Amino acid sequence: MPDQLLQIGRRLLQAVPSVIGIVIISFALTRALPGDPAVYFAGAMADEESIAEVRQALGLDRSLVEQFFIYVSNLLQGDLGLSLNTGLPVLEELLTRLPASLELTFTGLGLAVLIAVPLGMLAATRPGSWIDHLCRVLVTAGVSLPTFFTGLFLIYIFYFLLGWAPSPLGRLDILYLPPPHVTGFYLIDSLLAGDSETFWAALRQLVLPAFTLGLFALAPIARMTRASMLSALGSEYVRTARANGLSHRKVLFTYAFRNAALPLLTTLGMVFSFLLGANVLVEKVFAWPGIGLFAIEALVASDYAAVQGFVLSMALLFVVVNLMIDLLLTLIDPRVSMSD
Amino acid sequence: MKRFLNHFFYVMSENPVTVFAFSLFILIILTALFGPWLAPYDPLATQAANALQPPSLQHWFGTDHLGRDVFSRVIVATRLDLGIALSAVALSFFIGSALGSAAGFWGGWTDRIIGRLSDTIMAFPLFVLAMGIVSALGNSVENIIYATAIINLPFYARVARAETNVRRNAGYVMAARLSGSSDLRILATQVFPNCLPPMMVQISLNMGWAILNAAGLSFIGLGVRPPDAEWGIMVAEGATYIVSGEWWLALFPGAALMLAVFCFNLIGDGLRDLVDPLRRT
Amino acid sequence: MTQPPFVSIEQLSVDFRTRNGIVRALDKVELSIKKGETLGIVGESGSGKSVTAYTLIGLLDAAGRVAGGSAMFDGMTMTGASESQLRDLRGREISMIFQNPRGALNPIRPVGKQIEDVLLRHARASRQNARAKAIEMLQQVRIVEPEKRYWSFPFELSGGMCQRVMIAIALACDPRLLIADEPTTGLDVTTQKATMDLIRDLTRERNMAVILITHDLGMAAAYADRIIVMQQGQVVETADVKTLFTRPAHDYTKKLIAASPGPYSELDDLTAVTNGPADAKRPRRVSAADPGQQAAAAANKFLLEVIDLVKEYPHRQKQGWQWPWSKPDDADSGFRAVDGISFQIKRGESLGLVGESGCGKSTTSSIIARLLDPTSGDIIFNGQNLTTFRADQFAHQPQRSLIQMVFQDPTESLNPRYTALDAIAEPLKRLKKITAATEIKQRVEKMADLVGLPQHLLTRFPHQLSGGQKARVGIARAIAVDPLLLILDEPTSALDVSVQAVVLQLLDQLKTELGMSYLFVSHDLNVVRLLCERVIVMNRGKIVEQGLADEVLRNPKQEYTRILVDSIPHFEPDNL
Amino acid sequence: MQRRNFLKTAVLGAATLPFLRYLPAEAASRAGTLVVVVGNNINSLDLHRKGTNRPSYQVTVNIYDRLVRFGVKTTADGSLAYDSTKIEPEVAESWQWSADRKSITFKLNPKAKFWDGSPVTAQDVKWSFDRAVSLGGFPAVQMKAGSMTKPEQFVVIDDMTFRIDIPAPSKLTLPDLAVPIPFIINSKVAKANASKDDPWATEYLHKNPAGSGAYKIARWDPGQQFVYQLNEDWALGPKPGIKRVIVREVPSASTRRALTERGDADLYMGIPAKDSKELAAKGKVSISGAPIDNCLHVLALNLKYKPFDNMKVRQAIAFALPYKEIVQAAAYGRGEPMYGGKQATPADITWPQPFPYDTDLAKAKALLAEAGMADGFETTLSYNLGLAEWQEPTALLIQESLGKIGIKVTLDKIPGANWRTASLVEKRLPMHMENFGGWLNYPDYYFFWAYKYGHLFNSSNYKNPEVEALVDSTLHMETTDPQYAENVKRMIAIAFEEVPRIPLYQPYLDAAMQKDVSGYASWFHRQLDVRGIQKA
Repeated sequence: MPDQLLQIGRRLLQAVPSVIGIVIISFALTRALPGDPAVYFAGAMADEESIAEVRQALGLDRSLVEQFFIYVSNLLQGDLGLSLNTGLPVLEELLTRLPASLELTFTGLGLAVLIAVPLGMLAATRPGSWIDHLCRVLVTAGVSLPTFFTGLFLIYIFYFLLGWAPSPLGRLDILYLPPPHVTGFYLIDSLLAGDSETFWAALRQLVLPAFTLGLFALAPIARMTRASMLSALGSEYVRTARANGLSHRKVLFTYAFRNAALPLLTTLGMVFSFLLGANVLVEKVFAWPGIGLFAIEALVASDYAAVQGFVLSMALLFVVVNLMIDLLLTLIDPRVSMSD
Repeated sequence: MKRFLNHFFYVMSENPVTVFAFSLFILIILTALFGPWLAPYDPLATQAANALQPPSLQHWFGTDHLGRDVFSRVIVATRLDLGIALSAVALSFFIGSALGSAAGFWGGWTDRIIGRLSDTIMAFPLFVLAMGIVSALGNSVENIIYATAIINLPFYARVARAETNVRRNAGYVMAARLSGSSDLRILATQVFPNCLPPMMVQISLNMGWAILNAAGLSFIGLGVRPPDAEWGIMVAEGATYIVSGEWWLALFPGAALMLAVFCFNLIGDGLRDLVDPLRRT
Repeated sequence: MTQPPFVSIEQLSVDFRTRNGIVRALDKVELSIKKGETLGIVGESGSGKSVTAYTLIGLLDAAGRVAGGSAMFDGMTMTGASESQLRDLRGREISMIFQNPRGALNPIRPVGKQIEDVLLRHARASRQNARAKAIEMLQQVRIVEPEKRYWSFPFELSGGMCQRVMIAIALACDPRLLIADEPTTGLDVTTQKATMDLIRDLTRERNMAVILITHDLGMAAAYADRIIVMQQGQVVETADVKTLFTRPAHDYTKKLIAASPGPYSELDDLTAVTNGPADAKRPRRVSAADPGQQAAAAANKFLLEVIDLVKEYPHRQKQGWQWPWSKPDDADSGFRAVDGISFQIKRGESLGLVGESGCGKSTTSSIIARLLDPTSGDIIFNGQNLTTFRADQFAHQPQRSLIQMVFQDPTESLNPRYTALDAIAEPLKRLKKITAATEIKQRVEKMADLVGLPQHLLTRFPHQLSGGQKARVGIARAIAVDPLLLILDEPTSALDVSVQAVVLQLLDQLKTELGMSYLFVSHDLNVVRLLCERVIVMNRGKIVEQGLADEVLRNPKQEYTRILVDSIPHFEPDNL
Repeated sequence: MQRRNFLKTAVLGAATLPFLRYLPAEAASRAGTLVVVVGNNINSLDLHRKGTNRPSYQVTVNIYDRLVRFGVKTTADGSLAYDSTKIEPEVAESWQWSADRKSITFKLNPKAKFWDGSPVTAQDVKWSFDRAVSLGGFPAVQMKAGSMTKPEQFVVIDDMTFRIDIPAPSKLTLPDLAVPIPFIINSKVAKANASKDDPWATEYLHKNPAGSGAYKIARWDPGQQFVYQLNEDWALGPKPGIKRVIVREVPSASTRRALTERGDADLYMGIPAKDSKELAAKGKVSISGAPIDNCLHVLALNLKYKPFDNMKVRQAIAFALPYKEIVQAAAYGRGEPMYGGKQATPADITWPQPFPYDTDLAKAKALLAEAGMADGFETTLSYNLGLAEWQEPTALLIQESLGKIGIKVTLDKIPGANWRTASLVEKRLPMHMENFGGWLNYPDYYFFWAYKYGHLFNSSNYKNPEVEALVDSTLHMETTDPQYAENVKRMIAIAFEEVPRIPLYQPYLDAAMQKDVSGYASWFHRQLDVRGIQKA
């Protein structure tokens, strides 16, 4: 067990260069953004003088290197700066908005896994059959649609025409209030508060955007499930299991699927990253108050601190998710020695 | 050649979906090549009096808010979209696979640096990074291509690294060393060509992504500049007209876009089988 | 014998759907087994031995189909049985063990659990006592510390241990028939013997019938009661062991017997089809016996001199963080793959290098071929110390063409994108700097003739060639640049015996014709002896014993060598 | 922000905002609640603060009071709009100009009470005005337009009397007090929350309102929504009809339209012209809107770049623009035409009024030939991504039309962040679109900003000594002055002839609302003023 702890430590250390790279890239990227935030924020009628004042106040008159070191030292103290756009500390903004994005992403991912994994398994047990082809066509169609297009069409059909879905106004309908803040996930918080009405309301709001996202994630998950199931089913240990007369269920789940789940898990990390990206568009379509929406607005306003904070937190989130997946893998797969 | 055709037909006969995808692919290529001659109207000519006409016999796909013929625009856009996808993928393929094979082949130093670099790029959600790059560099077709290429780099690097790594100690690589080939030559002639089949799938998937990526950028206002017709920007603009009932503005370019992405996504497996020498007899 | 046989297969035909149409894999196969009998099924790859077994227990893959005939097990028709009936039978009445035991075990499930799965499935244990029974099974297959091993994963066990676990799983439910499909392929000879002995002991105890599928006639002879020989989907001969070896009826059987090298067989015997067993007392032809040549060799002293060669690998990656540019710590002397060996090869001489897997023989050959840098030591080749060049620069040295190598796996050693012609032409282009296409073609064709490769095959890709043909391409490529030293790294271990025989003869013939020296690396002493005058036995990176091949094989001085020799199964008529 | 509070704030997040955690039960019913959808996000409650964006002005409009306000009139089509000619009392009960018209004295209304019950005093007014001129940036600039630059100009006479001194008489001072900027803050509350580093309590007022207005803020979830709650004690005007207003930020325009059409939103502010036209035609919701005073959408030609320094070229372009199509395809008819004027000189001082240009390609070609550019030239037309809704179709139509007279135009879409810098500050866009509107409805005020050299909205780099002189002498002149009309006519005539800015049309500000919503008025500041709105 201490060996495993050591390996976890090693894995954590391995993330360090990535994190350094991420900090540099996010800084460089945001400084390359066009537009002079000083001009933008000095206001509609500002003159040269007031622009210069703002520039100084924002520290934009210093050299890039200087700005970078100020940025890093602030970062080390947990200070992501103030969002010029909203006037609130970026960290605070991100922390209030992150649960919204995560709730959406995880629901979308969950939905996709629930649909794609059985589809992939079905396809893998009947390779080359029409079911296999149908699955492939279906999931590929899902990933071929631009998410915003899917989202808008779903709104048009299910909200505007049919009236089945609630108004696409973010996490809760206008007349509901968010449940008391515990985790920030409305579904969980409302359950904790024992408020089933709010739970259903939040769930109803989630359905369309989560489905839009999930549709996008079907293909990679189903593809990976199919491929790894195929290789597991064709493996020698499955042949052994069959030769020993183990039941179909046992062979399929305990022997084939558990092995196939390992590469699948790694894929899920990638898919999660995809979804975080696609989230930006979906949030815009569904007025979802997550960090994606925040980022688009910040980007348009060249809001350095906000864009930086967003890019940084997204990348760190990805690193953390992958780390967790790796740790999970070590728990499931005895062979993974995290040395590489 | 005859052998290749036989092989082609065998790969096709194995998989009806691939046949469909390949026919679609050919159709797209033809449209891209001959689009300007196929379009019944000038795709850029406005006719304000004739704006927002629903599909009719004159305008199969209707007209847009400036009275331009949507059908013509959809047709003509094929070339630009294919161009974006191809050049972005080509760029990331060449650079990414070169870096990846170098990392996989030599390992050590090279591997660690390239590995960290691609890890870092991969850590950013792809669309977010593309968004940042395009807004930093400005939204032109070239920059969209660069951004798409950059975000796809790590995929090629990873695949190439893994494939090279498996092969770097293969018997035929040893044999090539014994034949007096230099490392670089071995990499280029012995190792790399054999990494191609699994990369074909990546290429075709990335072609689809490239188009989707451009469309997404258009949606948040960072896409191709007007008046050029491009599917993504047409969908993005048309999307705002869906609620007001002018569905044809988004639907037709959306369908074209979907078909193209769909086709690229499906064609990968077929391409891999086609390129793989082991599948020939 | 009026009652129906325990297992009987009658007129069994099996078809496979492939890209090129339907292929008949089994053609009217007939066989039967009595209770408690061990039946050996022998044949070369593709002969249908495994298909026969798979058909019997209903494990044919989707492309295969029974086209006619039947397989009966204890009065029950297996070929028409439903999947659920078969499933009940598998593991309980009939069980199977496979080659590559590590791959055949679920990699992420403790081995004990895998035994339990079978026990529970066939109701041989309850949830309460399953673990105890599984541990008991581990004990029966003589695994030490079975309680601890219960929780081991396959990757934590050696190949031999894994095979024991496989046996434990197979025997857990006391089946009445065990099918062992090449159970020891890939294992070292010493492990092989231990495993086979274990199988024999356990099945005898339980009075089980065994089907032993193998390509190794010696193994079948040592462990089977009766042998059937298969060729291209047909049974060509069935006989008890002694009859088969002393009076083989079918030409193919004779060919097979002849081609299997025994301790006394000679190269020429391998392809000779005689009516009796190989006459071991014929005088041995001395290779490279031309006295003139020998004299020249003596004058030039040694072609190759290896002095105190050492190769170390870092023990393990250093724990903790490493900078991308940090080098492995030199002070941390790790595992010594090659531990100070010295030997010489004379001009025109063949030296065998023998040992079990991991003994360092392949590392040694790679270093001599200058594909790998040694940690220390010298390699004096043709009067020049080759260790002065780094491995990655050696490609540009003139000596490069003088040391060539033939690789173990003919498939893996040919680039799948290169035709046979391209493969053979590559060294000519690089090392001989021949650029004219016609000249290259000419020389390649000459090489093809030399190694007996029909010229029309030159345009084919590796996957379109048979194993023997690929081996010839590999040899042609190696000798195309007229090397002085040819390193043969287990050149025949992936080949069927009959092909091996031909290839060995080819190598011998080339040596005499071209006057090369060989360094022949192999795990099989019998094979080495056929081609080499002298032999070196390696164990754990050190030379254990060296001397004249016949001498070492017949009168080993060291205990290790003796075990090695004894472990090789072969037909010993005197012991029957 | 102070670092030691940092973590605490960050963890508690928006929950620390001093608003209701829960809306009272009545919020669950739609009666008395107005749901408004807007496209932009509100980023501050304090208009004086640097970085506060335009959409946030509406907060100031509704939760703070000013000394005076503009009246409301009914336009020809029955919509309500502010009346720039009528100034009404708000916190000031009455006011008196001095004889030399260099100071105004205001009597404060005793009914004006802050939310905490304390009366609005002259000290509060002074503190607020001092703040407006001291914090710099946009507030200072806007105050300057009304000749207010220094705290010394604001004099407290007694608790209820307040005086403003101006260096020279100006017609702009009083109207400038009715714009959102000079709002009155509860100075006691603000001072209590000020610090040495932050004497004007910008950190506090950024998130905490302290006013006397008709509405308080019940809840603010940045980036999502915003809830106004009626201040029952407000007595400075007719009692507002709406108890609660929920302002919801919905970034997608088509979603906003869908919400409105389906009746989930009561009011849709700033509806795009196309939607407003179509919704009006459908008749399910009512549309209210008026042309925005003193505002023009123009095509600006930058004189710094050849050949736009040539008047003939500018005129040629003015004759080559497809005005009708632009009004039709970009403004969907919701724009007053600014082309086809009959005379070359203005008949009256109406502003804006149609320019004497119309689409006439032959004339355009002739002018271009006169300028020696018969073969045309190449140029770039830039427009703002943030305003692509009307600018993009306009740009495309212009591109096509100019192509017909040989001018090859490349389009350049510039992101909003970059737009200001490029177009207004650096003034480096050769041909671009511009949409300035003056808050104070005087033609000379428009010319001051858009035609004077170096001024912010003169993105054409237009420089004409005559215009400079005219604007300087007219800006503060009373409209009753006989010279005023003369000067303004001359300015307009010069703009007609020289056309550095070619007007395309005068835009409308439209809002869509459910049939039961009434009393909506459109304002020069283009924000929602909730106070007049009723819901049946």
